[in-house]
Amino acid sequence: MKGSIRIDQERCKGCSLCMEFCPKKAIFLSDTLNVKGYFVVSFDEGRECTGCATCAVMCPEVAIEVFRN
Amino acid sequence: MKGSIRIDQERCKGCSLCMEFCPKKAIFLSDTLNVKGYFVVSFDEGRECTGCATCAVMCPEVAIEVFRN
Amino acid sequence: MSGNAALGEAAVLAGCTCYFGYPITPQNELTEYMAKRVPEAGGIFIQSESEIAAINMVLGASVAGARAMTSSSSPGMSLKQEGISYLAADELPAVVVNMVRGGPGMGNISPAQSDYLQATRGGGHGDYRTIVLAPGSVQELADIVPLAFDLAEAYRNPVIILGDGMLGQMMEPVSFDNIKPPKEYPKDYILTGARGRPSRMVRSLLFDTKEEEEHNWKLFRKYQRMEQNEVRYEKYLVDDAEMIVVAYGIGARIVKGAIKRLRQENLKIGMIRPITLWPFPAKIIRETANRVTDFFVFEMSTGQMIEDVRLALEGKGHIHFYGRPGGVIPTPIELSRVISRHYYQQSHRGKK
Amino acid sequence: MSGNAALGEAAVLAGCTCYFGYPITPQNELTEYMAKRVPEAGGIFIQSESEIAAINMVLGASVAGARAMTSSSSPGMSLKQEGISYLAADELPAVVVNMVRGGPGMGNISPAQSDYLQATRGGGHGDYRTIVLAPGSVQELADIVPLAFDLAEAYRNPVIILGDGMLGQMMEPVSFDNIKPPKEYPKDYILTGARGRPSRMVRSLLFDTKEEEEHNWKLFRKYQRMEQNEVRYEKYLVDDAEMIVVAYGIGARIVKGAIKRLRQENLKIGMIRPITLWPFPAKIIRETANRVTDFFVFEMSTGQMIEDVRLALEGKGHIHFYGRPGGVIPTPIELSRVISRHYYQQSHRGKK
Amino acid sequence: MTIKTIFSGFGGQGVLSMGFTLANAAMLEGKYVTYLPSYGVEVRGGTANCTVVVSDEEIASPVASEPEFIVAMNQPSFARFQSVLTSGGLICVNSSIVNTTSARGDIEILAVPTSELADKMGTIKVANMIMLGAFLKASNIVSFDFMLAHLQEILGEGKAKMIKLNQEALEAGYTFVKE
Amino acid sequence: MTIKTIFSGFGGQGVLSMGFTLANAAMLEGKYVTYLPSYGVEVRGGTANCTVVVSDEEIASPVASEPEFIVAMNQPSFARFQSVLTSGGLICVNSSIVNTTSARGDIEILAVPTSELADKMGTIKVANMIMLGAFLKASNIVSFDFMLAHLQEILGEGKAKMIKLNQEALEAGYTFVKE
Amino acid sequence: MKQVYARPKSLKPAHFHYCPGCGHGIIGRLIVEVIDEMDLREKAICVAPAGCGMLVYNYFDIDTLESAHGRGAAVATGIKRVRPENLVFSYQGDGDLAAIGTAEGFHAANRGEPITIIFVNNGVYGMTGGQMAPTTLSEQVTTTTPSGRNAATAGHPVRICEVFAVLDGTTYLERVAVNKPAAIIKAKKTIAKAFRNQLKGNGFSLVEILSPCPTNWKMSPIDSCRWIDDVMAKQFPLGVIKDVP
Amino acid sequence: MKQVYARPKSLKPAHFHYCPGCGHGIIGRLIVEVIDEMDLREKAICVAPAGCGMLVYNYFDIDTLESAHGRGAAVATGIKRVRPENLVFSYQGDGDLAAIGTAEGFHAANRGEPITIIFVNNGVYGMTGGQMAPTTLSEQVTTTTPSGRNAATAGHPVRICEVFAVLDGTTYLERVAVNKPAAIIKAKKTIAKAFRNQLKGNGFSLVEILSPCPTNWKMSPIDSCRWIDDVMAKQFPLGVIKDVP
Ligand SMILES: Cc1ncc(C[n+]2csc(CCOP(=O)(O)OP(=O)(O)O)c2C)c(N)n1
Ligand SMILES: Cc1ncc(C[n+]2csc(CCOP(=O)(O)OP(=O)(O)O)c2C)c(N)n1
Ligand code: SF4
Ligand code: SF4
Ligand code: SF4
Ligand code: SF4
Ligand code: SF4
Ligand code: SF4
Ligand SMILES: [Mg+2]
Ligand SMILES: [Mg+2]
Repeated sequence: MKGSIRIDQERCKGCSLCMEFCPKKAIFLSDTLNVKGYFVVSFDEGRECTGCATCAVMCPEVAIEVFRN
Repeated sequence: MKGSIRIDQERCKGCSLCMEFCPKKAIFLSDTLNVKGYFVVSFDEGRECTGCATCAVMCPEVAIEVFRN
Repeated sequence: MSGNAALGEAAVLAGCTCYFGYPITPQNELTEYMAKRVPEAGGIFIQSESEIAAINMVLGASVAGARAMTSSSSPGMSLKQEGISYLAADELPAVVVNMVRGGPGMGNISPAQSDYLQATRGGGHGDYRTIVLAPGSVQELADIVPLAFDLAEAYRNPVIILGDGMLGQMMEPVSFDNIKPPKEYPKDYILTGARGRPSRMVRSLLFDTKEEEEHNWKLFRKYQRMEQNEVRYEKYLVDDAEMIVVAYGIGARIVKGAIKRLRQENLKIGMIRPITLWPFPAKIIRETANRVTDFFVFEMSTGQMIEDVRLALEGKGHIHFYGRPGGVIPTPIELSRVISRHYYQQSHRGKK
Repeated sequence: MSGNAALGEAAVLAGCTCYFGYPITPQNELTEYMAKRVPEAGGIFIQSESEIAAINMVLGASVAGARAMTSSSSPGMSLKQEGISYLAADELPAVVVNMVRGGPGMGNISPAQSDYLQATRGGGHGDYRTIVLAPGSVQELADIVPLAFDLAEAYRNPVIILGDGMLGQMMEPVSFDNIKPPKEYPKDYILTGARGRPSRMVRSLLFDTKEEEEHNWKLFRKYQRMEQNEVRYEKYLVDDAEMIVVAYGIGARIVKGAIKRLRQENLKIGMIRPITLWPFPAKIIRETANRVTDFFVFEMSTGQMIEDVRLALEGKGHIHFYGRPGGVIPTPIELSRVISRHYYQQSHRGKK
Repeated sequence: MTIKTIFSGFGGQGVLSMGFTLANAAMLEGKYVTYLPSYGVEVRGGTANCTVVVSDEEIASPVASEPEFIVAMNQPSFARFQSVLTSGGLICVNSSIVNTTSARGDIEILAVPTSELADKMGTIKVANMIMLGAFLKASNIVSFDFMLAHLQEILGEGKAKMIKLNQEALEAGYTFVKE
Repeated sequence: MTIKTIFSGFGGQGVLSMGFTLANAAMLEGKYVTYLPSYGVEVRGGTANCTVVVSDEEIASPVASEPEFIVAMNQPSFARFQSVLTSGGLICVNSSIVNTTSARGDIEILAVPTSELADKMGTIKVANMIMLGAFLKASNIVSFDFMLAHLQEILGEGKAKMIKLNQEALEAGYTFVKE
Repeated sequence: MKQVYARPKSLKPAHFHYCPGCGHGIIGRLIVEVIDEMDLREKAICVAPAGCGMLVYNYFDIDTLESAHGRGAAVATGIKRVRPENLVFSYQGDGDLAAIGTAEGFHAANRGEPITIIFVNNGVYGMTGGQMAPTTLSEQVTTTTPSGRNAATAGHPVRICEVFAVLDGTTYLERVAVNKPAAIIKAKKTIAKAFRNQLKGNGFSLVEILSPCPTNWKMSPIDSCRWIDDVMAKQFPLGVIKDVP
Repeated sequence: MKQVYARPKSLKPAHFHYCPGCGHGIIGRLIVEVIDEMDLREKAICVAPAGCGMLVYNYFDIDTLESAHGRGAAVATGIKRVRPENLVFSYQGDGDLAAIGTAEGFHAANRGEPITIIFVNNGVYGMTGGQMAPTTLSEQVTTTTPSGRNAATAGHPVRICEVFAVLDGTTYLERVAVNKPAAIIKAKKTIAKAFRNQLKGNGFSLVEILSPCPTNWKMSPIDSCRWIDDVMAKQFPLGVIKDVP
C-alpha cells in the first residue's frame, strides 16, 4: 500500500512527534523556518509511506493530511 | 452498688433520652415545666439506681450528675 | 402572602423556569417555595452545593436561553460577585436576589441595608454595573420581579433585587394580575447547538486590549442608556415639603409611618424613595434641591446611599443622616422623633 | 528588581511569615517568589486550592498571631470578598494584594484600574472599609508593604494593596533599607490555646441586633479614625497649576510623563496623586479647588475614582475625564495631547 | 383603625403560627394585614416573636412600636414586651410558666394557664391555639366564628388532619376567658 | 538622556530575556531603569514584547511612546512596532524570518539573520543573545565590555552553565554588525 | 457518695441552644470530656462552623474562632501551620463540610494537614431550617426536597469518609454515632484517638458522627436515635474507614 | 489517491496557540473528530475553562461558552438542565477541575448530571506558567514547588477518577493518555464512549487524559510523551475506573 502526506508547514511547530512515531521514518526536520519562527518538518518523498496516518494521529497542530492509494 | 443522680431541671429539655436508656427506669417525665417551657424529667428516688451513668452519657444538655457509693 | 412566596410566585408567573440556590437565612422560604413550585410548573430547581455553583448554574441556564434566578443573603452574595461580573461581561440576563442581613462577616439575620455599595458599585471586579431594584412592599416585590426579568433581558445584564428579611417574611395581600407572560426578546446569542446556523461563542476573555476596551465602552454606553431610561422612584408628599427624607426599601416604609405622624403635627416632611438604587434618581433629588435645602437620609446601615445623595446634590443643600446598622429595625415613632429634631434644627438654622 | 519580587521581599523583611495564594496572571511572579523565599525565611507558604481557601488560611494565620498575606488579581479578588468582610468583622489584620487586570469577567491580563470601587467601597457585604494603598513605583511598592502590615495591625483591619500587572512586572532599582522589623502590637485577641488566661473567642456572629449595631458603630469609628489619620497623597507641581490631574498608581506615573512634556510647553498642569484610595484625599482636593477650577481625572477604567473626586469637590470646579479601560496603557504623549486639549478648552471657557 | 399585636415566646411554642393564623384570618376578612416574624436567632431554641398589624388602610410599617396587644408565652417575652405595650393595652400571658406580676399599672393582664389547659386536651402542641382563642375573645380583632368556620382555609391543606383538634383548642381558650 | 527600546517577537524567542539582560546591565551601571514585559496573551505561543527605558534621571513612565530603538524578532512585531519608532530611530530585525521592507524612509533598519547565525553556533536558543549583541553595537546603551564582563551577575546564578555560550553569542552578534 | 459523672471542667456554664434531643449537645460534651481527660484545654483551638454548632464557643471553654460557612478546614490549616504545637480541630456540619466546604475539606485532607475535623452528619441543614444536605438519604423529605430526595435530580447521599479515604493525606477516618450509650462511648474513644493522631503529627483525621436532628427529621428524640440504626447507618456504615498508624 | 486523514469538518481554520508538542492540540482534535463522526456538531455545546484550553472556542466549530475558572461543571449543569437534548461537555484542566473547581465537579458528579467532562491532566497549571497542580507528582519541580512537591506540606497527587468513582452519580470514568498513537486511538474511543453514555442519559461521565506539557515540564515533546508512560501513568494508572452501563 502506498501513501503520502501533506504537511501544512505554517501550522507545524516542529515538535517532531510525527517524525518520532512514523514507522517508516518518512518525515524529517527541515531547516525551513515558518512565519511563526519554527523549523518545520517535511515529508521525505523518497521514503516509503504506508499512509498509515500515524503521523496525523500524533500531530498536535492538525497539520498533516494523509492520502493512500 | 447504689447510685443516684442529680438533674439540673433548668437545663433539661425533656427529650426523654435518659429515661429511655436508663436500665433501671429510674427516671420519669414529670409534670413540672421549667422556665424554658419544657416538661422536665425527675429522678425516681424510689427506684434502684446503679449509678451506671448511662443517663448522663445520653443527656444532650449535660444536665445530669451521677453519684455512687 | 409572604414576600418570599410573592417573589417566587411572581418569578414563576414571569416565566422564570430555572432557580438555583443555596440555603441562607433570611431567604430560605424563597428557596423552599421554589423547591416546590418550580418543578410543579415544569421548571428546574437545584439546591446547589454553594452560592458560587448557583450563580454559575444561572449563567449556564441563561446562556441556554432560560429565565434564571438565584437568591441569597449578604455573605452568600459576596461569594457570587465573580459570577455576577461574568454575567455582566458576557452580557447575559439573570435575576439575583439579595435579602440583606446584618453584616459584615457572619453578622446576623435581621434586616439591614448594608450591602448598598456592593450592589450599586459592583462588588465584583471590572467596569460593570447592575440595575438594582429595591421594593418596599410585598406587592411591589411581586411587581418588580417581572420587571427585573424584562430589564435583564432587554439589556442583557444581571439585575439585582435588594430586599431584606423583613420584606421576605412579611405577609401582605398581593395580586399577580399585572404579570403577563414574558415578551419575546431576541435570542440570537444563546447556545442551543449550531443547528442550521454558524456556531456561537460566549466569552469575556478578550486578550486584545483594544477589543476589551471597546467592549468596556460598549458596556458603558449600555449603562448610560440604563441611567437615562430606567430610573425609578416614588415621591411622597414632596410638593410642599420643607425637608425631604431619602430612604429605600423597608426603611422607606418605616419612614412613611414616621411622616404620617409628623404630618399630623404639621411638620412638612416629604420623601423621595429610590426604587432603582442604580441608576440612582439623582436628577429628581438635585431638582428638588432648588426649592428644598434639607435632605434627611435614613439607612439601616452606617451610611452608604448617602454617597449617592451627596453626589446628586453636588454640594447643594444640607444633608442629615440617621443610620441603624446591624439589623436593628427602628420604629416609626423613633424615626419621627429623630426627623422632627433635625427638622427643628433646620428651621432654627434657617432663622439664623 | 521587579515589582512582584520587591513586594515579596518587602513583605518578608516586614515580618510576613505566612503567604497563601492561588496562581493568577499577572501576579504569578509574586506567588512564585514567595514559594521560594518564605520557606527559606522559615515561614509558611501554601499554594491553596482556590482564592477562597487562601483568604481563609490568611484569616486562620492572622488569628493565630502571624503576619499573613495573600495576593490575587481581579476575578480572584471577587472570590475573596466574603473572606475580607469576615476579616474586617473579626477585626483581624491581613494584607491583600490585588494586581488588577482588565475586566469584567475573564477580561485580560493587562494592567487596569477597574477594581477601584470594589476595593474602596467594599466588594464584600456589610458596613466595613479597608485601607487601600496604591503605589506608583517599585520603590514605593517596597515601602508600602511594611506600612500595609503596620496599618493592618494598628487598626486590626485588612489592608488592600492595589497594583497592576505593569507595576508587578516592571523592574526598577529598589532599596529595602527603610524596612525595620515590625513593632510589637498588642496581641491580646489572638488564639494560642487558653494557657494561663481565660479562653478567647473570635467571631462576627452577633445575633443580638443591638450588639451587632454597636459593633458596626465601633467599626465605623475606627474607619473615621483612619479617615482622619491615614490619608496619603503626593502633590506634583500643584502650587502654580491651573489644572490639576488626579490619577493614581501606574496611571499617575504616565501622567507625570505627560506633565513633564506639557510643562516644557509652559502648560501649568499639576497632579494630586492619591496614595491611599481609601481614605481618599478629599480635603486637599477640595482645598485646591479654592484656587483651581479644573480637575482632570485619568483612570485606566471607564471612570470609578471620578466619584470620589466629585464627592471631594462637592459641586465646585469642573471635572474632566479621560479613561482607558480594558487593559489599554496609554502613552505619556497621548495623555499630554488629551490633557492639553482639555486645558485649552478650559482657558477658552475661562474667557467666555 | 390600625391594631398591632406581638406574639412572643420560645421557638417551639408555636408563636409564629398563632400570628400567622390571625393574619390569614384578617386577610380573608378583607383587611390590610402585615405579618412579620422576627426570630431572634438563626438557631433553634431561641426566642421567637412575630408582629401582626391589621388595619383598614395601607400599613406604613409592619413594625409595632407601641402595640395594642401582646401575647407572651414565656417569661423573657413577658419581661421584654410588657414594657413596650401601649398604655391601656392588653397582655395575654401563658401563666403556666410565667410569673405575671408587672410593674406597670396602666396595662391589663390576661393570665391563661395554657400548658395546663393543653395538657387536659392531651397534647401540649395545642397550647398556642388555646392562647389564640383566649386572645381573640379579649381582642376581637377578627370574628371568632369567622375564624372557626374558615380554619381549614386559614391553616392551609397541609394541616387538614389537625383542624378539628385546633378548633377545639381555640374554643377551649375562647371559653376560658370570661365575658 | 532617556532611551526607550522595545524588544518584540514570538513567545518562545527569548525576547523578554533580551530586555531583561539589557535592563540588568544598565542597572548595574548605575542608571535609572525600568523593564516592562508585556505579554499579549496569558497563553503560550502568542507574541511577546518588553520595553526597557534607561535614563539618567527618574523615569516617569515605563511605557515607550516613540521609542528610539526597536528589536523585532518576527514579522508581526516588525509590522506593528516600526510604525511607532521615533523619527531617526533604529529597528533591528531578525531577517531570517522577517521581510524587512518598510514604508518609512525616516528610520534605520539593521537586518540580522539571527536564526542562521544561531544555527551556525549549533543551537537556535542563542538567537536572542546574538541579536542583543548586534543591538548593543548599534545602540551603545550600555558598554558591551561591561556586559560581557558582568554577564554572570546579570543573568543570575541559575544560568551559570550557559554563560560561556551566551558570551559567544553576544560577540557573534556584536561582530556581525560592521562599524 | 462520690460523684461518678460531673459536668466537664472545660464546659462553660451557658445552657445549650439546641433543640431537645439534639446530637450536637452530646457531641459537644464528648469533645470537652476528651479535652479534659487528655489535659488539652490550654492547647486546643477550635474552629466553629456556620450551622447549629456555631455557638460552641459559648460552651467550650477553649480558644475558639468562628469561620465562614464551609471554610473551617482552610482556617484550621492557617492556624495549625502557625501553631503546630496546638491541637487544632474544626467542628463542621454536613452542609458546611460536604457542600459549600467540599474543596477546603478535600484539599486539607489531601495535604494531610495534621488537623482533626469533627464532622456532624445529621443529614440536613439544621440551622437554616431543615433543607437537604449532601448526606440526606434518598427519598428523605426535607424542606427543599418536599417529595423526597430524588437522586436523579438532587444527587446521592455523599459518604465523606469513603471519599476522603481515597486521598493519601488522610490517616484516620472513622464513622460513629451518638444514638445510644454504647455508641456514644465509642464516639468518645474515637474522638480521643483522632486527637492523639493529630498530636503524634500523623496527618489528617476526621471523625464522622451520625447525629440526631429530631426537629428537622420531624421525629421524637427517641425515634431519631432508632432511625440512625435502622436507616441512616445502612447508608453510612459505622466503623473505621481508614487508619494509617 | 484518496484522502485517509483530513482536518475534521468541525475544526475552524484558526491555528492553535499551544506550545509545540502540547497534548491540548491532540485532545481538541480527537473531540472534534468524535463530534463529526457521531454527527453531533449541531447538538454539542462545549464549556471552555480558564487554562490553556480556554481558547477552544476559536477552534471548535460548535456552540461554546467560556466559564469562570473551575466552574465548568456548574455551568454545564445549568445548560444541560435547560437543554437535555444537547450534548453538553465541559473541557477542564487539572487546576480548573481538581483545585478551584473541586466542589463543582464533585457535586455535578454526585448528582449524576448527564454531562461529560474532558479532564486534561497535565500535572501543572499550564496557562499561568507552570505552577503546581493538585495532580503534580510528588517531588516534581514546578514554579511554586521549586525544590519539588513535598507531599507533607503541598499535598499528594489527586486521582480525580478514583475519587469520583466513590460517588453514586458517576457512571463512566476512564483514564487515558495522548502520548503515543495507540493511546491516542484509545483516547478517541473513550471520548466517543463517554459521549454515547451521555446521549443514553446515563449519568455523569468523565474522561481523564494524561497530556504532555513540554513547556512546563521542561522536556522535549518526545521526552514528555515518554515521561507519561514511565512516570506519570504509575501514579495515574490508565484504564476504566468505573463503567456502569
Ligand atoms: C456563605 C454562607 N452561605 C450560607 C449560610 C447559611 N447557613 C448557615 S448554617 C448553614 C448550613 C447548616 O447545615 P449543616 O452544616 O449541616 O449544620 P447543622 O446545622 O445541620 O448542624 C447554612 C446554609 C451562611 N452562613 N453563609
Ligand atoms: C478565579 C481565577 N483564579 C485564577 C485564574 C488564573 N488561571 C487561569 S488558568 C489557571 C490554571 C490553569 O491550569 P489548568 O487548569 O491545569 O489548565 P492547563 O493550562 O494546565 O491546561 C489559573 C490559575 C483565573 N482565571 N480565575
Ligand atoms: S502516513 Fe504513516 S508512514 Fe506515512 S508519513 Fe505518516 S506515519 Fe509515516
Ligand atoms: S507533529 Fe505536527 S506540529 Fe509536530 S512536527 Fe509534525 S507536523 Fe509539525
Ligand atoms: S445512673 Fe444508671 S441507673 Fe441511675 S438513673 Fe442513671 S441510667 Fe438509671
Ligand atoms: S436526657 Fe437530659 S435533657 Fe433529656 S430528658 Fe434527660 S435530663 Fe432532660
Ligand atoms: S435543628 Fe437539628 S441539629 Fe439544629 S439544634 Fe435542632 S435538632 Fe439540633
Ligand atoms: S503551557 Fe503546557 S499545556 Fe499550555 S499550551 Fe504550553 S504545553 Fe500546552
Ligand atoms: Mg447538618
Ligand atoms: Mg493543567
